[in-house]
Amino acid sequence: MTMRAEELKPILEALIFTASEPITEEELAQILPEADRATLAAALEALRRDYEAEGRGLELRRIAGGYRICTRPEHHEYIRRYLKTRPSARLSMAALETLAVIAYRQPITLPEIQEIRGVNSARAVRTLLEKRLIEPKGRKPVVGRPILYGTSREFLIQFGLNDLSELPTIEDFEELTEGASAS
Amino acid sequence: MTMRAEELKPILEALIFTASEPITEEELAQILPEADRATLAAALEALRRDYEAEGRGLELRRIAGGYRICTRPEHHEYIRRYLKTRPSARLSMAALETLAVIAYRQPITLPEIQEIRGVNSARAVRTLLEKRLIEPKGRKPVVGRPILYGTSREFLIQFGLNDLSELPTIEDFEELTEGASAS
Amino acid sequence: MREGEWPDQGEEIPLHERESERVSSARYTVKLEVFEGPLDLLLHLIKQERVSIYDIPIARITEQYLDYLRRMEALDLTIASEYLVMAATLIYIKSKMLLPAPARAADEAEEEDPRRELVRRLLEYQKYKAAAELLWSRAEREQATFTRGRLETDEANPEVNATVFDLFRAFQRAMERLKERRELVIAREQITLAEKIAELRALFRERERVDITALFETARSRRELLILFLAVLELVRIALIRLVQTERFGRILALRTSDVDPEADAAG
Repeated sequence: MTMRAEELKPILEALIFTASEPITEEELAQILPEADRATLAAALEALRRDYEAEGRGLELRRIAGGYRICTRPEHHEYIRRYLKTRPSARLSMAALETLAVIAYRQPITLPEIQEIRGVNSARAVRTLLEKRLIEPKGRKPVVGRPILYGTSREFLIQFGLNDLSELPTIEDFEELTEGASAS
Repeated sequence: MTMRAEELKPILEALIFTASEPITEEELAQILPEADRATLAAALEALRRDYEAEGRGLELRRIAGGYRICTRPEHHEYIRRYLKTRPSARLSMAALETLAVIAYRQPITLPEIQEIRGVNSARAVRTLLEKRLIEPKGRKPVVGRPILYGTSREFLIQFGLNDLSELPTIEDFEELTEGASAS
Repeated sequence: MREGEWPDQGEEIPLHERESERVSSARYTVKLEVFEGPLDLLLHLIKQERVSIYDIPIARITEQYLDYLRRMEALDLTIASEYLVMAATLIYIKSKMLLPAPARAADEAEEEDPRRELVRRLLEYQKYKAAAELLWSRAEREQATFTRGRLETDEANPEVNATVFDLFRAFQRAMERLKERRELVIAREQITLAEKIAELRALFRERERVDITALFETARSRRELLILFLAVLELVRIALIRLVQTERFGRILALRTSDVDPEADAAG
């Protein structure tokens, strides 16, 4: 019982699409023992022709002896634009943690943030300032007069809060950890 | 200088493919100021039809208000063979019930959820929060100002919904269960 | 349910955890179906008995409900308090239905069915249970679809899409780390004077002379150096040791003054 090329083609497309690395004909043959090699080669060839058709944004490329679905070089500029416009609520874990410390302990200085996090946080603070999630709130009247940071209006919008009092507190989630008896 | 739908279509395909999450028409419009909205919509529609063609291994879906390219469910077995993954841990019935209550009654507090389910739901809520399926949506202006929960964008993504209106109404379930319980 | 509504007579519910006479659940082969709470259990019993949810034979259902709890108990399973509250509610409804309705004026005849609130809750719960099943089947389908493999552009941006809860968790994690660090510091700093003195006593029980300069060089922090210094002074004060300097600006030696450390003796 072997598979026909027409049945095989969509499966090959799905497999190549989900693979994070170029997938070779060898590998495809191993995954699909129900297909004979000649049919597999024919199905791959048919798939390649589909992707070569006019007006496609993707191509099926042979890379390092395997197959991979990629965008076409001519759309590079648009891809770059996309990468730039990603929503600013997306933060690295370091930035998220820094933002959390600022949100819950504002107004707070950089040395104080670093004291809590135990790591240098200058870059994370800069990122958050760039994303306008935090803003300077004056200076602390101590030696060196360090800048105090707090969250911005943009922060409230991004996290869907009306005001800071809506931030969850330890008490809010205490019942969630304690009341774990039956759920 | 505006773009024609035929020029736009491959660019949209490349962008939707590149985006790591469903990308909305708004986002696409922002990336492509040279296209007018009507043409953009037409191009998206044309692209969707392309993906519906016979013999494709991929589909273009509307999820969480955006577009996303996915494999088709009928090929899952082959993909699992390649990825060597098993379906990820399923949500417990307790978590699913809690999620259903939240999805239909949002925004809703933990005590209200427990009132409907008749059982402590703290752990289920915590599981759902950790899986990002629900999120805090402010506080209820009653004594203790309890946190209100609602479903998240991740919920739509993980359950393959474009928006909440795609779910049947809760009254639909009433009719469904009435027939069963009267027997 | 209000305090006054609890039944003060009738069935005794033998549901409390028994500390003695524990039965090993391994001895039982009976497998109990698991329910998502008392409402779920009740719906199951109603379905099993093929009775109408709108006209529950309360005595029969109550008996079965209690029977289930007894079996749970026999298996040594913890019975959540919600099950007990429901048991009490059922018994209350049952007792109320047994009482003859007091004679009333005609316009008051429509006495409320004691089961009404329970029926309402069951119907409400049932809808969400059905909705949960729908979500389950949707999740099943979604588990069968896959998104593209990783691209280079993903690698460049290992970012999270954060919610308020993530923010809270991040803060909690930072605070937990801070607490751990502080405990570590305290633990380290709590090598206090008393401990240092004891340490030095032990040292002088073994050795008659110690190069204090070399000893000071072993201190890992200014604090430890200070504690060490104070400890040495203390031992000098109680005349356990005396300090000698062999030459000006030379090394300082600590010499044990007697062969016996009185405190070590006292301690046995």
